[in-house]
Amino acid sequence: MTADAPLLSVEDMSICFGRPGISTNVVDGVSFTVSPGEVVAVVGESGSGKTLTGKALMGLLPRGAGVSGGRAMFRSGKGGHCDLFRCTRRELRALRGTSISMIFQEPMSALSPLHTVGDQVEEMLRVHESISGSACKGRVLDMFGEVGFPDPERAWRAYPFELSGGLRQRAVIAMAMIANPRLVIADEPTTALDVTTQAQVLDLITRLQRDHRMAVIMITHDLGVVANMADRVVVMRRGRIMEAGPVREVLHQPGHAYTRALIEAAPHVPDTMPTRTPMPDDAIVTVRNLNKTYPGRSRSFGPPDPPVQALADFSLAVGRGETVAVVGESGSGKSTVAKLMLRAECPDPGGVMTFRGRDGVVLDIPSLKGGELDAFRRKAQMVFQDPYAALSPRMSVMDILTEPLLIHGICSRKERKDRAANLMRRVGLAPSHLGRFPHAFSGGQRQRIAIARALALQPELLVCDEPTSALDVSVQAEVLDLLEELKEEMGLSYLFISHDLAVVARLADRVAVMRRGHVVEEGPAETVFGDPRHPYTKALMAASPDPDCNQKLDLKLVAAGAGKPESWPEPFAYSGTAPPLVEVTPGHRVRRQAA
Amino acid sequence: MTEHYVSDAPYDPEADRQVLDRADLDAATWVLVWRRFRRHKLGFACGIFLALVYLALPFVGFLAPYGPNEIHEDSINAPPQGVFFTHAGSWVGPSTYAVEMVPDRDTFTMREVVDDTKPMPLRFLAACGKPHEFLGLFETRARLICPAEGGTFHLLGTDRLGRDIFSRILWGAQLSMTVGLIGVTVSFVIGLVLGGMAGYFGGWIDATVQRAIEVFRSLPELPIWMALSAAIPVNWGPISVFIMISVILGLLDWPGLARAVRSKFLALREEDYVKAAELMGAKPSRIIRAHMMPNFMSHLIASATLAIPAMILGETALSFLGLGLRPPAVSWGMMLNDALNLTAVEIYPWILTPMVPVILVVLAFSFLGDALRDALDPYS
Amino acid sequence: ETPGLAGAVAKGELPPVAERIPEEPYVTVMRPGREPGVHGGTLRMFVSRSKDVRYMAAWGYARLVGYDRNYDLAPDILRDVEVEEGRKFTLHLRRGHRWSDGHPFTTEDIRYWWEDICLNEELTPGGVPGELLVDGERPKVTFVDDVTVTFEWSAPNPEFLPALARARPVYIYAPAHYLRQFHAGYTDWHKLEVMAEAAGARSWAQFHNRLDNLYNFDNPELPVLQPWVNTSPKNGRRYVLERNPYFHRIDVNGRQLPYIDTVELEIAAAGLISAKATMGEATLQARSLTFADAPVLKRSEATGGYRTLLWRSGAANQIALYPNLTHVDPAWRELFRDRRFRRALSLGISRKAINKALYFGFAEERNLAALEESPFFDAANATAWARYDPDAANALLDEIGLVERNAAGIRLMPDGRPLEIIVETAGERTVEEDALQLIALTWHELGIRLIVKTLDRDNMRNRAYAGRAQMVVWFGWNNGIPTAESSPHELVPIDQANFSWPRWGQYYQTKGSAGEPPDLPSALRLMQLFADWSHATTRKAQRAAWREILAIHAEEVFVIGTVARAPMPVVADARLANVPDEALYAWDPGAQLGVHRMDEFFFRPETRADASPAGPAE
Amino acid sequence: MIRYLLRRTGTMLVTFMVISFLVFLIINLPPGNILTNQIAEMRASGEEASIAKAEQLIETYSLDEPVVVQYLIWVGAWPGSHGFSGLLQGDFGWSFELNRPVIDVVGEYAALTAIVNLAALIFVYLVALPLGTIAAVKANTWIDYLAGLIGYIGLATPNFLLALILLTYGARYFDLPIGGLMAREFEDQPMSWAKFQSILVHLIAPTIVIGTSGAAVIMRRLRANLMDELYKPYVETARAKGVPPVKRIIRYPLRMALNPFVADIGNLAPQLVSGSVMVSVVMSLPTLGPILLQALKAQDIFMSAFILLFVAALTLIGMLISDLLLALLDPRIRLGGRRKAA
Ligand SMILES: Nc1ncnc2c1ncn2[C@@H]1O[C@H](COP(=O)(O)OP(=O)(O)OP(=O)(O)O)[C@@H](O)[C@H]1O
Ligand SMILES: Nc1ncnc2c1ncn2[C@@H]1O[C@H](COP(=O)(O)OP(=O)(O)OP(=O)(O)O)[C@@H](O)[C@H]1O
Ligand SMILES: [Mg+2]
Ligand SMILES: [Mg+2]
Repeated sequence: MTADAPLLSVEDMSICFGRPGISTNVVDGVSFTVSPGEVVAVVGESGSGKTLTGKALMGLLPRGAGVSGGRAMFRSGKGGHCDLFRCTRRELRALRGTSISMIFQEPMSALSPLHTVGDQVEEMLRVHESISGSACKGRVLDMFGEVGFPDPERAWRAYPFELSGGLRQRAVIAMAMIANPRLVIADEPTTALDVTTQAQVLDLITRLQRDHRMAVIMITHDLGVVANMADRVVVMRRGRIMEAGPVREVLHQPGHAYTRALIEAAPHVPDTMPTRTPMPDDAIVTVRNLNKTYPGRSRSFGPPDPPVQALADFSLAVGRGETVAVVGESGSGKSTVAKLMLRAECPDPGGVMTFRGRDGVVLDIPSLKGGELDAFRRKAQMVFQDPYAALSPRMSVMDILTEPLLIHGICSRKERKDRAANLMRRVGLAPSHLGRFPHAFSGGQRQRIAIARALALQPELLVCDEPTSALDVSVQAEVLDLLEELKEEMGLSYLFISHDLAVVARLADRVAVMRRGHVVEEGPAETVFGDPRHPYTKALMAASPDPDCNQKLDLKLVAAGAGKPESWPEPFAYSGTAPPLVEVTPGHRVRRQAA
Repeated sequence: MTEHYVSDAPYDPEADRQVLDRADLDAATWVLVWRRFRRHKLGFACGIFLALVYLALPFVGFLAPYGPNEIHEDSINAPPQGVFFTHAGSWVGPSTYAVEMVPDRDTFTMREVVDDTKPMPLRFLAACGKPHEFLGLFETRARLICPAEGGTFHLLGTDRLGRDIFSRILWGAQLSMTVGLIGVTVSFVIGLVLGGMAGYFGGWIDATVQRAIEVFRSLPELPIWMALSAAIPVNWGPISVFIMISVILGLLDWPGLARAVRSKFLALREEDYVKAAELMGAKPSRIIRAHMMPNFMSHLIASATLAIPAMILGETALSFLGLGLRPPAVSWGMMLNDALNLTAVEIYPWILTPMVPVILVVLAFSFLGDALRDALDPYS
Repeated sequence: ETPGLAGAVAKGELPPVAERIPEEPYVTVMRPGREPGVHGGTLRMFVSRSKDVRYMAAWGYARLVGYDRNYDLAPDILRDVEVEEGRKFTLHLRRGHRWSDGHPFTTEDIRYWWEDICLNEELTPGGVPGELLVDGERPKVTFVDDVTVTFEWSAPNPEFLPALARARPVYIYAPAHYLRQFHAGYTDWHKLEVMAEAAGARSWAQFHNRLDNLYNFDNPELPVLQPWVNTSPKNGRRYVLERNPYFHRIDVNGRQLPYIDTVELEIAAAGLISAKATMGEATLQARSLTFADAPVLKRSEATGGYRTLLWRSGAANQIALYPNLTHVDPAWRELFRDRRFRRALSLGISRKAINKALYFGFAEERNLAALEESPFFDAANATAWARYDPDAANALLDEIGLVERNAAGIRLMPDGRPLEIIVETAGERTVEEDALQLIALTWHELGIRLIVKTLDRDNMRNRAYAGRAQMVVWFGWNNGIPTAESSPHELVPIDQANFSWPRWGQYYQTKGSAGEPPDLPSALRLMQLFADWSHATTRKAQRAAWREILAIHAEEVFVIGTVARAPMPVVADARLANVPDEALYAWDPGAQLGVHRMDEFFFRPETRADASPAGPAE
Repeated sequence: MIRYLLRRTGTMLVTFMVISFLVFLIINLPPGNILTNQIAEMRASGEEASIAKAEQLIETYSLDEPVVVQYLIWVGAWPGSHGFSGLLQGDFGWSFELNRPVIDVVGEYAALTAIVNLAALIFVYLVALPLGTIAAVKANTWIDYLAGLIGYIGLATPNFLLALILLTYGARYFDLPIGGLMAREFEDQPMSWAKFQSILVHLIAPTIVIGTSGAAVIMRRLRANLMDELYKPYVETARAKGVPPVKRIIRYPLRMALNPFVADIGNLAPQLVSGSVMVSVVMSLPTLGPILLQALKAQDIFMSAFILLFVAALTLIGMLISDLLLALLDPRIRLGGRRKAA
């Protein structure tokens, strides 16, 4: 920590949504300072006011919101101070970009779809500096190189939608950095990215921050990220600061109950996994050699896209009472597995997929019809990723919970209501909330309701497609606990889909790691986590940040595993057709060239 | 700032879990909609205005001082008649003077001759004029306002046949205000069925509907209007003609709606909660009824309120082209059509007054539509 | 010499005026109140459709024989016409008369029409016009010399001369020198086909017919005999008509007519014409102005620099109801044929109310009859059954036996149907519909319900001709000012165009192959009178026939009239002279402006600066 | 790209065929045709002689055949009385009402129609774009309400009435000319500066009348579209860059919000003809609308059929153009074959 005065000092800042009469502060009395070259992390659950804090500093508060108190003294270039909350718009505009800039959360929507990436990045320079076009371009290309674009020229010409998520985030970072600001506010720069990309982006930010000696305010709710990046931490909850201090102290000796809860909730892959019961012979779902190809999207213009092989030669068995996890990066075909298994879609012909209920009847899932399909629907249910989208906004919780029973004509009205109340209790919500509508609930509560709905028919198999990735860590932990509890109680079998190995590590009995439609490694959880063989599995594990300042990201591993299959080390590399799964130890199979 | 700050605020995860995220949103959807709608002062006022107007429609016979086609030979092209309360300095209550229109051979106009010696008090809640059917139940001569015995009361003047414009506007509202409702219903039935089928089933149905829409939209409305109007059997009564006109307006309006319905259906089908219902084993009919429709209704209501003004204007346009209603039916479009000449604009400007209700109603519907759209938007 | 043409004459492009007019020109004798004028000026008028340029063929009103200001027939283009026994007509052309392109107008032009057009089956598939047939017999046409031709029948043809004098006359001449080049009899057939093809015509005959249309007035190349010559290609937005340098009329001072150099016809929406008139953009305007426009026109007189005149409609009646005596439904036919019923209907109309509401009392309330300008005017005819007398009407209806009424107070027909008369209207005039509304009110008192049905004009006609329209509202007879020579065909059951008896008319017109023969005694009497008129060799006999026809109509009320002599505004520039202040505006006879001799109108030369009509367009 | 165009053209032709048949059917729905009507008129005025001529025309133009046959003859896929002579052979028909070839009439009026509507279009965008943008940016302020009110009143006033009022008072107080598209003395003249000026002056009233309702619609739509875009993160990004407001709004959300309007180009053609009919009738503008109205009323079938077909063709072409333009404006939409270039 340098001795010189802080670059920014926020004192007693309050933000309110000013509807006359009912304006309550959503950010209340927040104070912190940022020194040059320092990384300050702002953490806290969703809705705690992190983003608003960041936006307030940029003068970008949404309509209706306003700073209701406090000041934010920013040391401008010549040593003078100015209060960001009291600048004129013009002064603020001059500060933006050159002195303070912001990295936004969603790289796709943060970039205009109609302009090339180069154009948008360059605009930052054109707005603030009068330099020639070619000089501009030169600087942008340099910056693109610096943020790790493999081909800066191409990136310059590309439109945002032509870039992958990681590259887009790089473009956004480049935009924030290009004018050499002294303070960068990074608002959850990695939450939209999958873990391997996240690791690379975090590394990039650290590197740039060091090289350019910028101060960074890092907004996140992920303590793992904090541990890897920050010098100091500010923990927020409900618009107030709960705890603030140097990162080590806060993470390792948390003073506040909330911080402790947060740290406990943060998932991480344990060093040693408890040995779980081996897979029972009684498989509830058996899948063998399944393929699924989506026809390429036909466009209104031009030839249709080539078909997408979403799932290739997929085999998996879910034992009764077992939790099988499917992990893998975005787009690797995880959801496709879920959809096929629930007969939301039909697989390509060939392959086997059967369901065997408790009653011993074996159903061939792809060919189900009529009454059999109804029976199957009662036994297999799904929990969706986005708790906000999964509940119809026009139905009360009561309607939502009784609907499955209504559809299948089970029970009388009275019984249905009782069951709904029971379900509410079961998922930890008060039955008095039954009359309410989904929009009154928080994300975690909604996910509980969604789970309750899935349980209403007392299914045997529950497919959870990333049930927690939309929730913040503390809520996520609660939901995971709930799922675990339910499993014990009701003897459920889970197919659990996630891209986060750390989450999976808590629940799974067996794990299948997927990459581009293929399972690359599969086996009992303890073996996969304890003895990962495939470079991609290793990369995934290496990429999940731990909330522990002593275990920083191992980027080398990430880089080795996350690339294209061709770039994987032998004997895993392939191009064209994939090699087969090879059993390395009993029950543990890895996709590699046969030795 | 190297110190380690710890707040003394308490933290209890269990209490946290039960607390509602947005307590202010804790109510049934329609309550929330109603609340948001009420915040829209203008839209709300317009809603009330329209509700009152529609409620008043059945009672027009009672409210209007005269019948729609009552001809007053002696009050041709009479200007609006003033209502005054005092006469010669003394209070007489709302009264009019006797007015006679006499031809003026120099200007070729009817000249107003006012006899301002004798005030003629208006009568309220009295019986006068020709009997009218009250709610289609019985005939009565009871009216809210009656001119004095032997006097006249032309609040907005009279037209070229001496028909009371104020009364005609009221009577015209009966048709003009309902033309939109019927038209919108027709357009919605067609649009919903076709667009819904296209959106829900896709495939060749979708392709066919899409082509039909394309064809429909590449034709100017004019020939379709004319062809459809020509298809109305000429010997139909005014009410059937009126319904046909509404139907025609509806027939012309459906493609836009069908497109909206289709895309909305396509989008709704992809919603997680619809998928969830499917995975629960719900039948398509139930999915459409219980899941898609409620979420689509708001959109429909909003577009309906926005479509009605277009229909009201469409009726005036049809009247203009001579394809619309015919006397003795009365509609605002027909009244405006009567006003469509220089003489009306220059010499008898009061004949243009039906413009006012048209504009008012169109404005009211538009603002109501806007307010509804905002109120029904779950994200606002 | 006309100043406008002096330049051309000086350059030798035109012969001097003495050589341009016929050797025996038509010397106009001005009617009282008119004065000889001076040359020059432009007359601006508006019409609403592009094909309306043809009105100039009517308004110019140069006819072989035409009606004069007293609505008597008199030679015009012809120097003279001699009639023998009403069946032999000798036409004398004016020697030295020329077409508007300077080519002499001779009997060759009549021969060309007769032999090469009229008798050519391809050009005239319909054959000789009906007016030239007497009992199906064609005239014997003899070309005596350059300027003399005779038309001769074995029986009198009283329709021949009126046909030549009509607003839309039977043209028995055509510019042979111009048309020959398009005639297969004179020009190479192949060359013609090529020309026709290029013009988009399907055959040479069609091509020829298209070019040869003296009435349509839309072929600027076609030579004419009218006072003004169209110079604009057809279907422009504006037609410019220049004076015909070879026009055959001169005034008493020897000035060649017309006085006015140029007539401009501009196309404007019918609804806009009155607006344009108020701005002073029209120097003469009668068409498309209705009485409803009169107040505005009057009000803007000063700013527009014009006068508003109120002429009167020359139709026998402005709004008339035609009960269909040949309706296909026997019950209705029965009723309509009962003259008590027709009289009751007539008595049930408050003509005063109609006059007051629609014409502010400026029109005359009367039934169908000849107007004052006609020698047959008879006040008794005009007012017969024309008073408003609901009691008498009700009594008549009761007498017929229409006593039962339904709950709504509507009388029931013998077969139990309510007495609902559907009146069909073309919906082209608001006054018509307004009048019907007024009539509906008073008929309601009689226990008769009137239902208005608006149809397209052609649809309405076709329905009426088929006997399916119960009652039609239209103008009363076109000819409100019959003279002895006028054909009474409108008044007798020989023409399906009369909505009172379309099927009787058809029977006559198709010689019995369609329709039905008249069987009503009064109708048979009318037929007889028509025959008398047709074969009459004396004016007196014709007059007698006419009188009786009119009397029968007044008594029988075949057509129910409402008001006549309806006022209609005419706008004339303040400086335009010789425009009558009061006049009859009628199509036939009269040709609207035609009988008022537009060629005599002129602009007073007083050139006060402020008198010039200042439209904003300038 | 070429393949794409070929395919689109193919489907367009099929649609066009269907439309042409429908058009022909629709205008033949009312009983009778112009010639039978003319015959009725001639009967009424006692011109028996001309009737035979008209009857001959009916035969020449095969108007006595069943509609399908008439259609085929009109298209030129069936021999009429003069062999194959129809659209396919380049014979666009004859207008009985105007007595001249249809193509001449359309040719003459199409240009004027384009002028009037182009002026209206320019007016619409000149008014609607700024107003709509301001209304969106200042949503729910008095500026927004005022703009909304003006727009709605424009929308709510029946066009033809506005035309009449403007005509009357415009002529009285502002010396605006009444009706027409140019002063009469310029009618047949070649283009000159004075004529151009005259046309401009004459265009004022129609432009305002046709434009107001159009502007109102576009304004409201633009406001809605823009409000959707205005708070998108990429706009916030631009704010974070410190881009000045006006530039920011024009460069990002406005451009995005304009896409739906580009997509609407196809509908311009029918609107041009239908939308301004009444105004044109009232204001006596020499445009295709009144010609179509007149032709439809007179049942001048070849005339109306051709105009309708012409409009349909323009619409289809407009749709194609709008698709191409959209692809040009929005890089997310790509035409076949252009991928590699990007
Ligand atoms: N536009 C808005 N209108 C109303 N309330 C808002 C708005 N934006 C934010 N809020 C409220 O302000 C509070 C703080 O929001 P903020 O976006 O700062 O949270 P956050 O900590 O960034 O959450 P997340 O982790 O979900 O991004 C929340 O309770 C939220 O509901
Ligand atoms: N309906 C569909 N039509 C076409 N392609 C599809 C469809 N659904 C999925 N795909 C493609 O199939 C592949 C696998 O998709 P899937 O949804 O199973 O991935 P995922 O692993 O669940 O990803 P995420 O973590 O983002 O949810 C992807 O490339 C996707 O683009
Ligand atoms: Mg946030
Ligand atoms: Mg997924």
